[in-house]
Parts: sequence; C-alpha cells; structure tokens
Amino acid sequence: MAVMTYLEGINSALREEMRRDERVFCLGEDIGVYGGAFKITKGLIEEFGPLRVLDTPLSESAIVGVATGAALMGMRPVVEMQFSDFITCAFNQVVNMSAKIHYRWGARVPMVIRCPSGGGVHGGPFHSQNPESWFFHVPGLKVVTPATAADAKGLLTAAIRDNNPVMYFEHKFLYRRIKDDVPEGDHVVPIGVAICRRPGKHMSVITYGSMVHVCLEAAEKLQAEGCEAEIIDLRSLLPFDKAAVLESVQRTGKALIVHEDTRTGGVGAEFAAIIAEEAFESLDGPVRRVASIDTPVPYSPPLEEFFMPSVDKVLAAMQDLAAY
Amino acid sequence: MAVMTYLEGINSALREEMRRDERVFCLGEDIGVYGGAFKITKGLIEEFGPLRVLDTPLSESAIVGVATGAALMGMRPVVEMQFSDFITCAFNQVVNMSAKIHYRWGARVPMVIRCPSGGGVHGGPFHSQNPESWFFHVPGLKVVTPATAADAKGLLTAAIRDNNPVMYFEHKFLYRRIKDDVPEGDHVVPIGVAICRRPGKHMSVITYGSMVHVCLEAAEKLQAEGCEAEIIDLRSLLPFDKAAVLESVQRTGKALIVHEDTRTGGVGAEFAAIIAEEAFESLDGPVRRVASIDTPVPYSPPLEEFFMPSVDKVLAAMQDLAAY
Amino acid sequence: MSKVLVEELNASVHADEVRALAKNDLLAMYRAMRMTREFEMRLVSLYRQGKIVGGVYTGTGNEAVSVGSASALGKDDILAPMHRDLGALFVRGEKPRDMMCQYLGRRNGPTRGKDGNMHQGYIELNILGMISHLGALIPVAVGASLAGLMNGRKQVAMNYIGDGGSSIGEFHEGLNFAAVYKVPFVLIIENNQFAYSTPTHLQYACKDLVDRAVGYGVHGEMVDGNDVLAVYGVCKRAVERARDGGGPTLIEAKTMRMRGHSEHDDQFYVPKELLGEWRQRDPIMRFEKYLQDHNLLPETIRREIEREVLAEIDDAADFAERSPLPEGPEALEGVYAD
Amino acid sequence: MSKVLVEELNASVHADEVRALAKNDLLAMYRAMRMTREFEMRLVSLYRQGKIVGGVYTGTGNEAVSVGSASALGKDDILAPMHRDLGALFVRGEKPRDMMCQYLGRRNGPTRGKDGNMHQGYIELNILGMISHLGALIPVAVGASLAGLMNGRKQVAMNYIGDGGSSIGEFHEGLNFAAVYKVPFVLIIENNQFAYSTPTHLQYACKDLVDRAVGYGVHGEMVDGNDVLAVYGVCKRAVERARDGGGPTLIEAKTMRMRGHSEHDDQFYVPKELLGEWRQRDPIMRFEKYLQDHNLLPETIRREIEREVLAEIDDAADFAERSPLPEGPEALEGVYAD
Ligand SMILES: Cc1ncc(C[n+]2csc(CCOP(=O)(O)OP(=O)(O)O)c2C)c(N)n1
Ligand SMILES: Cc1ncc(C[n+]2csc(CCOP(=O)(O)OP(=O)(O)O)c2C)c(N)n1
Ligand SMILES: [Mg+2]
Ligand SMILES: [Mg+2]
Repeated sequence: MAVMTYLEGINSALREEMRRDERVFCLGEDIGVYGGAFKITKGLIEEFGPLRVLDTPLSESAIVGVATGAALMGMRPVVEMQFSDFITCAFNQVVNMSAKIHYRWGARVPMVIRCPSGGGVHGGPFHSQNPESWFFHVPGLKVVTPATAADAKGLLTAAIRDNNPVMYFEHKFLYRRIKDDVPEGDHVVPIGVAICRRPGKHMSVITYGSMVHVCLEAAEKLQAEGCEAEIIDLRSLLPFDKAAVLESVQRTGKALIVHEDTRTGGVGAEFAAIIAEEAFESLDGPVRRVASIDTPVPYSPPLEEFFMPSVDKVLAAMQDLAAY
Repeated sequence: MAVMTYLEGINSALREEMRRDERVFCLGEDIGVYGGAFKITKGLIEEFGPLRVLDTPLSESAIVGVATGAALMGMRPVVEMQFSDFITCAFNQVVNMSAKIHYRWGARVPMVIRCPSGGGVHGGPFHSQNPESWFFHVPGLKVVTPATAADAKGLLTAAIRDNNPVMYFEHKFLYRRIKDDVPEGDHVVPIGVAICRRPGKHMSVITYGSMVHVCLEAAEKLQAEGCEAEIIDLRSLLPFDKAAVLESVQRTGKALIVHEDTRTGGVGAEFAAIIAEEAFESLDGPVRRVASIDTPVPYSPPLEEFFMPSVDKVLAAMQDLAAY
Repeated sequence: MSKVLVEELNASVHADEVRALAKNDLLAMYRAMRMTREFEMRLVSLYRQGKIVGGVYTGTGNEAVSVGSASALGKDDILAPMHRDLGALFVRGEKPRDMMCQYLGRRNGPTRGKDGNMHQGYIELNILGMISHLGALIPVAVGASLAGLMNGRKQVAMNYIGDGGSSIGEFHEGLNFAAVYKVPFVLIIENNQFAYSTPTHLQYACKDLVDRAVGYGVHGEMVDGNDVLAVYGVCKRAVERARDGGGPTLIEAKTMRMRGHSEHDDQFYVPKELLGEWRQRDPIMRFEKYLQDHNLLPETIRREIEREVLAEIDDAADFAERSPLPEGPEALEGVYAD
Repeated sequence: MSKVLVEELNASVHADEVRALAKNDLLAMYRAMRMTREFEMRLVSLYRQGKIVGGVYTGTGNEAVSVGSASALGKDDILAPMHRDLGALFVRGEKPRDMMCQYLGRRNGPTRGKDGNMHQGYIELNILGMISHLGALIPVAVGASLAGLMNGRKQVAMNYIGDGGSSIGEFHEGLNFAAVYKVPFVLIIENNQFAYSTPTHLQYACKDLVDRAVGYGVHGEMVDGNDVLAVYGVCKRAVERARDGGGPTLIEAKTMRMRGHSEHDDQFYVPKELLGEWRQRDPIMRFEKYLQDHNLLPETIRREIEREVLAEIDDAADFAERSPLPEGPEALEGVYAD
C-alpha cells in the first residue's frame, strides 16, 4: 500500500499503463512540458517523449476526433480536457462519433477522456461544471467518477484497458485534498461495481465523486442522533451497479440521492426513477435528492456555497428522511 | 378555426410572427429558395427576402452563435437545424453561450432553435434522435415539444415572443401525418402549461410529442378493458407543469411515463423522480416508464420498431400497471 | 452514350505518375467508375420501387474524384470516404452484395442493419466509416494517420469533404492538427458546386477552396475533378509526399453534382444550362473516350466490362432482396465492445 | 521605467488615420494603456493577498492591441473583447470600480458576483461578454454585426482571439459566415506567442496567422502589436472598410504575453531571452517615448495621469473591498429573462 493523493492516483495510473502498453498515449492542451493545467501529467513527457504525450492545438473536437481515429487503428489514447467544461466543444465527436462506432460497424474505440470537473473552487460558470449526466444518456459510452485516490487509479486503469470510450470525471476539488491507501502494482477497479463506504440500516445514500466525502461527514453527524445512513459510492455511472443500489434500498427502506451536478435532469433522477420502479414495495418514504440548484455555477463564494450541496444540506435531508 | 397539418402550423407561426414583428428572422441551411429540408419555411423567402430568411453556410455553431449575437442586439432569430441530430455540432453555443448570458450579465437572448427530431422514419442513427434531455438539464433554456398542429403553432408563437433561448423540438413523424384545428389569428400556447388530452381515473400517463398519439391510441384500447388512462401532454419540458403532473397522479395513484427518447437519463427519469418524491403518499404502484431502448437509433425497420415505444408496448405497460 | 460531344480529358496525362499506370490499372479505374455509376442507378430504381430503407445520395458526376483518388492509395493506407464516394469503396474491394445489403437494411450488410447509406467501415481494410455530421470524420482520419506515424507503418489517410462540409469547424481543427503534427494525411474537397440547395457563393467567399491551404501551412492543389487521370496524378503525388514526411495536402477537385442532393430532390434550384455544360464533361464518357482514342478499350472489352458490372449488380440486388432482415432484438446487440 | 533602452515606434505614424488623431486622443490612449497596466498590477497584488475570487489573467505586454483597436471604434460600434482586453473595456468607459467589484465577486459588479474575470457584457454599451470557451464569441460577434446590417445602423463589431483560440472550429465557422454575408466585422488575432504553455509551432503550421485571410476571402492585415498607433491605424481602416460594405478584416497583431498565462503560472517554459527582447518593445514605454519625443507628454502631464490612474485604482479597490458580497439566495435570481 502507498498513500497517495487523488492526483497522484491518476498520474500513477497513466504512468504505469504507458509503461505496460506502448499503445497507450496521452493528448491534450499543455499536458507536455507544462504537465497539464493541474499537473496531472507531470513527468510523463520526460519519460515517454513528445509522441506519446502530445501537446495539441487548442481544439477539443480535433483532440477527441484524433483520439478516436488513433483508437480505431489500435492505439489506446487518453485525452485530457483542460477542464471538463470544454467537453461541450467536442460534444458531437463524443456522442455521435466515438460512442456509436461499435454499434454501427463493429470497430473498437478504446479511449479515455479525462475531464477535470466540479466546483467548490470558485471557478465560476465555466470552470466548475459537472457534465456527467449528458454522457450518462449516451449508449456506447462508459462513465466513471472516482471518489478516492485508490479508485482514481483503479478506475483509470480499468478505463484505459476497456475497449470502449470511457468518460472519466475526476473531481478537481479532490486532487490534493484527499489522500488514501492505494494498493501497489496492478490495481484495477472494475467499471460498473459500486462500493459501500459506510454500512447503515436506516437509510441508503446513493452518491459518487466528491459528494461521497460530504455524505460520509453528514452520516457521522447523523450517527450522533442514533441514525445510521448507509453510503453507497457508485464509482461508475454508466453502467451503474443497479443491484447494489436496489439491495441497499430494499434493506433500509429509504433512499437519498446526492450529487453535485444540478438537480433537474441530473443522473440522480434516473436512480430515483429506478428505485421508485423497482424497489417500490420496500420504500418507507419518498425518494429524496440533494443536488445543486438549477442555475449555472455562480462565481462569488456565497453564491457558490448556496448553489452546491454541503454537509449541512445533506444532513438536513437525512434528518428529514429519518423522521418520515 | 382552420384545419392544418403540424407542418403548416409551424409555417403559419413563422409567417405570422415575421409579419407582426420585423425583428423576427429565420436562418439555417437550405431554408431559403429550397424552403428547408422539410419545406417548413416554404414561401418565406419570397415574402420576406433573403435578409430575413438566411441560407447559411453549413456550420451549426456559427448559425447558433450568429443567432445569439443578433438576439443580443434586439433581433428575434429563429434557427432551423436541418435535423435535430446536428444540434450536437452547436452544443457549446447553446449550453454555454445562449443559455447562460442572462444569468451572467443580464442581457436578453430571445431566440428559438427549431429541431426536427424523432424516429419512425428509418432515418438511422443520425436522422432520428430525440435530444431534448440534454437541454432539459441546462438552466437558462426553455424546451418545448408540441404534439398537435395547434400546439405546433401556438408554442412556436410563444417561443418567438419569449425573451429566452427556446429549444423547439418538432417531431418529423408528425409533420404531414396529423391535422387538427388551429385557432385563427393570434394563437399562443403558454410555455410551461400541460394539457390533459384524455381524462381518466385509473392511471396517469405523462407524455409529450409524438408519443401523445401513441398513448391516446393505447388508452382507447385499454378502455375496452374497462380501465381509463388519463393522458397528460406536457407540451413544455422546461419549465414543465409540475402541478398538473402531481395533481393527476395524486388523483389516479398510478403513473406511467412515456417518451420516444432512450430510457436511461431521459427526461422521464426526472418526472418519475419528482412523482416518487412529491406524490409518494398517493402512489398505489411503482412509477413505470416506457421509452426507447438504450442504443443508438438503428436503421433497419425491424430494429427500429423494436427500439421505439409503440401502441402495443404502451398498452402492455398500462395493463401491467392497472393490474398492480 | 458516346453520341454526346465529349470534352477531351485535359489531364496532364503525361505526368510521370499517370504514365506509370499499366493498361490494367486504367481498365480497373474505368471499371470502378462504371460500377459506381451503374450501381447507383440501380439504387435509384430500387428507391423508386420503395425497396431502399431511407434515402439515396448518389455520386453521379463525381466518380472521377472518388475512383481516381482512392486508386492512388496503397493497400495499407487508410480510406475515409464521404457520402458520394462509393467509387472509392469499390476501388478498395467493396463487394456489391455487401453494399446492396447495407442499402436494404439487411442483416448480411456490413452494419447488420444498424446503419444505412455509406456509413459502414471495415477496420481490417483500413476503411473508416462516416457519420452524417459532415466534417466529423476529418479529425478521426487525422488521428488514424497519426497512429500510422506512431506505429511506424506510415499509413497515409485519405479523407473527403464537400464544398458544404468545408464550412464546418472540424475542417479547420482537423486540418490544423494534421499540419502541426505533419501527419500523412490527404484531404480532398469535392467541390461539386452545391451543398444540398446551397450554391458556393452562399457557402464561402474565397475564390477557390484550395486557397485555404496556405492558412494551414499545407500543400494545396486544384484539379479538374472530372478527369480521373488528373485526379489520380495529383493524389498520387500527395500520397507520396505524405508518406515521405512532407505533411498533409489539401486538394480541391472541381466537379458537379449531377443529380439532386438525394433522390427526393429534383434540384429545381440548379440552372439547367449549368447541368448541360457539365454533362459535356461527364467523367466516365471522357475517360472512355480517352481510352478508346488510345486504343486501350476495344469495344469487346468495353462490352465485357459492362456485362460483368451489370451482372454483379443484378446478383447483388438479388442477393440482398433474398437476404433476411435483422430480427428486432438484434437492436440490443453491439452497443459495447467486449 | 525609462531606464530601459526602448525600441522606436515603427508605426506608420504618418498614416492618415494616425495623423488625424488629436493630442487629446493620443493622451487618452496613453492613459488607457497606463490604466490597464496599473489596474492589472493591482489585481496581481490583490491576488497575492488572496482577495481575488478565482484567477487573474493579465494582458501585460498586449495593451497596445486592446487600446489601439478599441480606440478605432465608434460609440455605436460593438466591442467583443477577450480575456486580455481589459484595455479595450477602459477605452469604452469601463469604470475601475465596476471592474474591481467584478474581480472581487461583489454584488455591485456588472455580473452581481455571478461570473468573474472579464466575463461581463453591457448591452447598452454594445459590449458583448465572453465565455471561457475560446472562439465561442466569434460567431456571436458576427451575429451582432449582422443585426447592425439588418437594422441599418451599420454597427461594426470588433472581436479578438488569441493564437491559441485561432485553432478552434468557431474561428473558421464565424469568419466564414462573416465573409459570406459581408458583415461589418473585424477580427483581431492577438498573437502573443503562447497559448498557456503552448508555443506557436505546436499551435499552427502556417507562416503567419494572417495567411488565413485569403482562405475566407477577407481582407488581411498584419501589424506590430506593440505599436499602439500602428494598431490604431490598421483597425481604423478595417472599421471604415467594414462600415462601407467592404466586409470583414482579419488582423494579426504580433505581440508577447509578458506574464504567465495566469498569476499561478511562472511561465518557466518561456525562454528568458525572448522575454528580454520583448521587454525592449514594451508598448507603453514605446508610446511614452514617442509622445515625449514629439513633445506631446510633458513630465507634468505624465505625472498627473499616473497620479490620477493610481488614485482611481486605489478608490476602486477600496470601494470593492467595502462593497457587499451577494447573499446566497441571490444565486437563484436571473436564470431567465422576463
Ligand atoms: C453538420 C451537418 N449539418 C448538416 C447536415 C445536413 N446535410 C447533409 S448533406 C448536406 C449538404 C452537403 O454538401 P456538400 O458538403 O457540398 O456535399 P455534397 O452533398 O454536395 O457532396 C447537408 C446540409 C449534415 N449532414 N451535417
Ligand atoms: C475551448 C477552450 N479550450 C481550452 C481553454 C483553456 N484555456 C484558457 S486560455 C488558454 C490559452 C489561450 O491561448 P490564446 O488563445 O493564445 O490566448 P492568450 O491567453 O495567449 O492571450 C487555454 C488553453 C479554453 N478557455 N477554451
Ligand atoms: Mg457539394
Ligand atoms: Mg496567446
């Protein structure tokens, strides 16, 4: 075991996969000499050279398209979006090109798009978004959202080895703020498998990404009130671990879904819908959601704080649900 | 009252609004002399000339961006996407530029993007999509989905007069297949107000667009079994008429949501989630959804038929829910 | 057919690349052009009989571009054709049966009924499949050629775009990326005067689209797109330049779309005289005349080719009509690779 | 400041447009440049004190481009600035207090704390606000100028993009659209040699970015971006051409980004010598020297301007720090217009 930050977990997966498999290469803006806006790719160009760590022109559609073309020819590209917000510039390439090739003519498109996402860093409307729900709605893509350093590494390794386009949402707020044990050597976290971060019998909290930590903190506080919330970290959104979600909710009878992305049309709606359809008989209360409010991500700290879910907001929802 | 096709409803709204307000203009590919791929804008260039009916270069981002800029300067542009599938090429312009301007710096962006959408016409993966759910998740946009000729006209008129960017999803399958009475003169259907297309006491069916007709047909058949399904046509998705949905479900105790878009992460998930949260106490059965399967839209007729919701599939879900 | 007065081929037929072509190569090109034209005419009649799923977009009048260019590629090179480049697929060995099954939405087709038109790809043959969204294939083709640089195989990627598609952002992003990394890439603009109903003066304001080459720092060439040998020559040089590390070439081939945008379109917006002028320059008739004038196409051979082509098409149509449609539940298959 | 040996202004200072400038105009430009530089330096120190919300991207070294260009616009014209064009905002009358409130996320700022940096717009002043996504403002500015054509006001829109941003698809789509409809549009490429850490040879392979003009059929101009009068002259001609129906102009202004991409970036990747060379060409010092050499800027006036500028900035910083932050629930307001 090695203790790593979330950021180091990502870097370590990239480095090890590039060593293991020479078809793996990285491309993106400023990822070479500069090591990326967040220094995730630091040191890679020194080790692997400029034809495996490509500094690209500022053109997201080209970056994703080039990755797709290289993937079709047998390479295994890992794209870095400088911020996940810029994925909208490559939207067509992702949802209509990469995602649909295998279904249409059977070729494999093994590629990863790393998207530094999320708020809480006063980045304003264009450096804070959580765009996962758009891609969650696109058959042919996989979507993963690590919450720990170990998962950051293990899910990226799995994504690189996957033969499909994988959207990898790494949360910027976690980069240097969390540290945990990462198994040495080959560490793969399978895509599509959730993990219970905290057992509990009174309610199920379904969450992912940075909100895992917020929910854990809220659950600690709730415990003082004699109520045990179970925290399910989905880890993957597409495919997601439906069995784990249903099993937990069927056991606890109550479900709270928490995500940082905005509420209406967020992925939480789908989880709520599935619970309402498939665990209906077990429900002892309404399916609740805590999410960001339905606005762009505002810039000024008091606004952003109001916008985002917080420990207090999650705790209040937990208490409310517990009291139901 | 005049009987019109859905297509004529759209044309009539464009023509009347262009006559009424000289700030209204249309832009898009092949909408001038050719009258648009579906002939929606037929006759407009003859009446209003080439500076109010602009044939644009093949560049969706430019088209939407130009419309946004013109809207900022006080014009009221109506964009035609040749197919809604191509909106992905302008995705960034829509979700990050048009949608967020008012929130950020207070300027109005009165514009409409008409998106001919939907399947059932053997158009294959790129001429059949229903992209509404992506936009449903974008605060700052409005999203409307007319199901009748009268609504096609009334919602387009409302959209043109709205001071916000409105995504107008017109269903290709309905263009020439349906005809109904459209009130003469100024006909406005307010955005955000649902309509009950068929009253019923045994279950609520929440739907929109072309699926309204499929649900009505299924409800007819269900009636023969002594069961009355209420059909709520949402008409607008963002904002949507939450009160109407909840009122109906609270009365019937059962909810079925039907849309043509694919299931996972479709807008139906949000409606199901809201029902599960806010009408929980009234529910006498699980919230069910009928939607397309989670794949790209396949081309060959048997595949597309399997893919899409149909009267039979909706009827089966109704029966299932009725029996619950 | 040869009743019409046909313009001479004004190809630089004495260019080295063209002189190096053997008689068989020339006849293969002729055959591919005939196959393309006749196959598409069959599609048109099947369309009228309601047998085609979806629309039919022919490349009638543009056969010299797709056949001449694809003939300049090596087997290991990458072909990324667009919607009027059926000829390029035939050059690469596309089977009429497969193609017909594709248009008829059959399970036997290359997309198993999942997609239509020219949307298939064959990764084993280094053929990339387009999507409808014009321009989207450009960066993908660039990426494929980048892979060729990385793996040392120096595979040249050849991709196409229309006068209309050239306005899309990915034209710019893709070509710029290719230029910066000097990948072995050839982009052919098939300037056939219209994009659906849109004439070129509503599409761009530069004189020629090849004027864009300098802005990317890539080699630019203009060519008579109705002269298959001229197209071949220009493309051959571009492919060689690309393989030798000389970077991308942008080629503008001027031609004319002789039928509607798709078969539902009677192209009322195209001046009749314009079509008349271009008919004189029909690429197949011109090439045929050239071959005949040079005693390369005796009438017996011409007839034999014609017979073979038509027989293959009959067979293909027959085969496709007898082939099963997919079963509904097959729609669920293949969303993800293992 | 004037210790450094400063290059001469090599502007075509004898161009008619420049000769037509009154002394006051020149001093206003000087003042705007000084204001820009000093204001940004204050931002840098506030950033270091942790008082800025988010990052700080200065236009240090690029002041001649934004001030010279915006000075060429009429009041009714449209300005669409990018992230290093604070100078252009000052030319248009931006108040330091507003700008400071913006950077400090205050309710008094033009976006009421909703957005940061240079992301505000003022529709009453015909100023369009950028979004972070580079290039996205280009078609929007084109659309604004199209409106100017439609409503007969012939408002010229001036927009900016970096060497990096020029690679984005919307550069192509927007400029092409502008060219086809001959809208009154001026696009200025601020080529400051780097896009974040990316040098120009990894951004484009053409010789100069202005080489792209011909591919759109628009007028192209290259200018010394550190010579405010040269920038002014070229822009003035472009604005007049646009207003007279001559269509868009693409201007490449060569300059240098003198600080890091943003204040967290020490630009270790920029060769020190390169910065040294460009420091000799500092646009403010050059202009100052020019004004002094021509007896247009007596030391008293220079001091007065400096004092005024610094006082305004002090006042602005003070005002902003005393201004209230928004209250949380204000986040809910303004998503939709009435
Ligand atoms: C991004 C995008 N927008 C719109 C369309 C609809 N469309 C299909 S073909 C076409 C015209 C294409 O013209 P051109 O590129 O010149 O090719 P041609 O058909 O003339 O060969 C249009 C507008 C599309 N396929 N893709
Ligand atoms: C579409 C897009 N991709 C990436 C970024 C991140 N980014 C912000 S500024 C920048 C560099 C811009 O360089 P340039 O256009 O040359 O302008 P400069 O900052 O040098 O003035 C990058 C990559 C962005 N803002 N937009
Ligand atoms: Mg064309
Ligand atoms: Mg730059």
